[in-house]
Amino acid sequence: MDITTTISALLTLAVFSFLYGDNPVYKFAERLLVGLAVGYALVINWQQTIIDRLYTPLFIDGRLALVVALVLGLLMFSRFKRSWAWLSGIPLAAMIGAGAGAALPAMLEARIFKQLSATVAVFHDASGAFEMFSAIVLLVGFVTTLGYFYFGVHRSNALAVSSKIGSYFLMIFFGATFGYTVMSRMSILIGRLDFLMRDWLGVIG
Amino acid sequence: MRKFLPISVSFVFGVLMFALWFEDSESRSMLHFTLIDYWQIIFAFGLLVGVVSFISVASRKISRGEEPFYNGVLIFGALLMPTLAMIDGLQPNSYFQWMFENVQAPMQSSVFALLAFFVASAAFRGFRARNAQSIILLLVALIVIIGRAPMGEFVWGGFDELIQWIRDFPSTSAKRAVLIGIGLGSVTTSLRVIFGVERTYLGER
Amino acid sequence: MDSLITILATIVAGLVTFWTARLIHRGRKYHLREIAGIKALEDAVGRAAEMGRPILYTPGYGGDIQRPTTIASMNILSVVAEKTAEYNCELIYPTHDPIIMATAQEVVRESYSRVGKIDRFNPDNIYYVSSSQFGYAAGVEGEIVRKKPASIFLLGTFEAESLILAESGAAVGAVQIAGTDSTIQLAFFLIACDYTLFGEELFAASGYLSGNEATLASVWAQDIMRILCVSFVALGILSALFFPESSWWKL
Amino acid sequence: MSDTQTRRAQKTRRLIFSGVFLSITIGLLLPFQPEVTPSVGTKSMFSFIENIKPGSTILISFDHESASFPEMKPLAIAVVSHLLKRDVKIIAISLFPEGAGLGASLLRRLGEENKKTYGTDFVFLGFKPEPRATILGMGKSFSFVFPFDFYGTKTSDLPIMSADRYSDVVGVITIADGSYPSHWIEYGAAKYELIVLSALAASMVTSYDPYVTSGQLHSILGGLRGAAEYESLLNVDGGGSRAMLAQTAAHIFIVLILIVGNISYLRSRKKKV
Repeated sequence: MDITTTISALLTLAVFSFLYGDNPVYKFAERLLVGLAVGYALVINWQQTIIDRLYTPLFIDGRLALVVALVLGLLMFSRFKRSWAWLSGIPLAAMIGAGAGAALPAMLEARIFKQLSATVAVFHDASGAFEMFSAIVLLVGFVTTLGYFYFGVHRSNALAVSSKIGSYFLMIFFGATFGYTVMSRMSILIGRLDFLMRDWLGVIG
Repeated sequence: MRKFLPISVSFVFGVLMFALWFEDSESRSMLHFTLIDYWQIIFAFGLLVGVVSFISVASRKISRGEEPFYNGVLIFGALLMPTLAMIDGLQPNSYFQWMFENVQAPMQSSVFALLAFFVASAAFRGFRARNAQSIILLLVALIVIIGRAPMGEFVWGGFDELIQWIRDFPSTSAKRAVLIGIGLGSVTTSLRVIFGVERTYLGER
Repeated sequence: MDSLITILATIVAGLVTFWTARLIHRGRKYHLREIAGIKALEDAVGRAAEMGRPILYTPGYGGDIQRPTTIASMNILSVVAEKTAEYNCELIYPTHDPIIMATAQEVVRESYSRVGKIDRFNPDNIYYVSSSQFGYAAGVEGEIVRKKPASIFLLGTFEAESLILAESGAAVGAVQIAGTDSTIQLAFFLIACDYTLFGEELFAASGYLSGNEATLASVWAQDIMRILCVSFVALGILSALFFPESSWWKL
Repeated sequence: MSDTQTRRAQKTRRLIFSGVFLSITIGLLLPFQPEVTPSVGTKSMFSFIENIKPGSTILISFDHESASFPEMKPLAIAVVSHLLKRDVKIIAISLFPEGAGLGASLLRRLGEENKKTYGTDFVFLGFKPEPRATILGMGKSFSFVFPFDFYGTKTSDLPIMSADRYSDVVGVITIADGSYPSHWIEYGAAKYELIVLSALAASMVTSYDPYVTSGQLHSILGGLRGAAEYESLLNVDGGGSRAMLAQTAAHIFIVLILIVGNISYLRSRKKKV
């Protein structure tokens, strides 16, 4: 039971104390955690992006194209002065524009085309009655769930029925996801309790 | 000017990133490098802005006499990490890494572990067989929770196959429709951003 | 070949989006079907005003400003902010992303000035918590437990923190309205919140509430594109079944 | 809610919390490990790594935060030690700042245990912000996005970095607790035909199923149970296997809660009728 393990263990207990109710110990742990997390992200970002990707290439290797990045980056700080704040819209626009431009083809190819083709492929590859049945389940679920997210007013009954069936398929997906998520969350707690009992208290070996 | 400049910047960045998607993957065009540089560096500056505002909000609270101790902990945490990094860097076994591995990380996973408790209490309160939808949700969740428990095979040998089938067909069909829906949403949003119709990020509605 | 299809699809998507926008702009009505959460959204603000307790609004850990859900959430925020300004109700908005923080400050400031209450706008209430998931979760959780908001809006892209927030909200008796495209969290919101907007319902709700023409037009455009997707699959399956050699559907 | 109601709800909450705590504690204390049979996803990941030619290079991305370390660590250890035993070289990065701290120490430790040389057999490049930009940029050149490794050494000086783009590696394994694998699929696989494999938190598994059936994601190794399955294929005892009894106990408790909750709900509904 060394001092390092004890510190980690006490902090773990401080967080768990929230289960009993909000209290000063938890409040302290919470603020410390938030502060450290901000500081950690700051350090990693500073070293690995501002220094490695901007400072060194620009001021040591002389890649002048990065002057623009520096200016755009500094413009972000204009937010702190009300009358200049609009300037921070420019770097924001650059980032958002770049993201949108890259997302367009990526979404079309990876999310839409490939997923549509895969739905057809199940029918193409199906052999035997059971596989065909599964393929039909897939198709019905796919089409009715798309129908669920159709927002125009439902002028026909067919659409209303389809959206109802779609909601059942969504529930199957949510149910499966819930089950797997329970697994996941329990694993995390097991890890923490394992740490407390094995590494700290040494009651399991 | 205040709207025109950001909108044209986002148009230029958007169109360029879109076009560069189709460039041969073996090419190492300088333009692509530069755009990605700008994108990442601006983002890093954005984080700096966040940290500055984080610290100034907390210190304003202290000067107003709002919980000076806890807000002090917040600032202390945020400044501690950079200080440690300045003393002996990010090497393994540095103070910075020690603080991260033994204080920050255990607290983070302890907060995460709280979820195991919350999952249980939410399941008890909310997971009720109210109507057809919630019965489906409940049944599928039960199948997964029992079947994927490490000893689930003893209950019934067919769980593995059943769960795999649910995942591959009904659950996938719904998730696929959702994926495509989000994909379409991203496509239209990206188009609106590039062509300057979407200006929410400039504070417009 | 692949690139050609992508470019073509982009053009089609563009045409549909701008066509619907044009129709709406010319006064053509697009009727949205009813979405249960919308009414609840309006009531929740009133409830907070009556109780004299604050409203907490947070966009979740998973989003960035480009995500359609974040943008939809911003649109709804502008409506909620107008209401809180009218009712003199405190609005707290913690976020994990400094860019979202900056944007939200602009949005709320505009809303307050639209109803002539700019003097009541406090930028410190819209703040950056931490870019780390459970730093953010712990921070918001603490805020919920201590400020005991009357209503909580969880609208945006959420990850594992969703249930921590929703359970803390339930424990202080807040009315909670959730809306997200993160399908994993939907299961939890469904059982822990009072109203839940599924995926694109959030998007439609934002168009409806803000009355933003462009948003409504894209909801409509997506409806049309969904029909195109289904037609593609139908044709593809027919050709795969009757002409097994065909491969045009392999995109 | 009236006061008595609130107090009763509070009491039930605490009762449930104690139940969760007790079931897991008992599961951890009992000296017994249940056997697990490997599932489809686990076997697919295992055989992919078994079939990599020794001496090839693979990319690993630690796309998770420290919070989910208890679930990700056994997964990461199982996969990384398998790769090192098969003499596969590892270039590792992280799309999360916190993943960087974790990846760095884990890789160091496993590298030393397997007597591998840093810079030749494995390297840790660290973190860069904006996952999409990082993935797109690495498609051009790894050393462009990461001019220095995590410890500040110039990457072009390291022998392992002769692999500098996606076509030089057999694929990427993303060890993730959230939505980042979709970036690898949408930007890495779609544009650069990178093979993507994943070791995921169990909660993410169902969300990525559509990508497996469409062939965009090679395999999913999921959750602590996935780690235990992998350990059984490797014939080692690890954090996954050790947790399996506690995992079972926790699942039994949740099932009980769901049943009790629904019985009391049905009874209260009958009363009202």
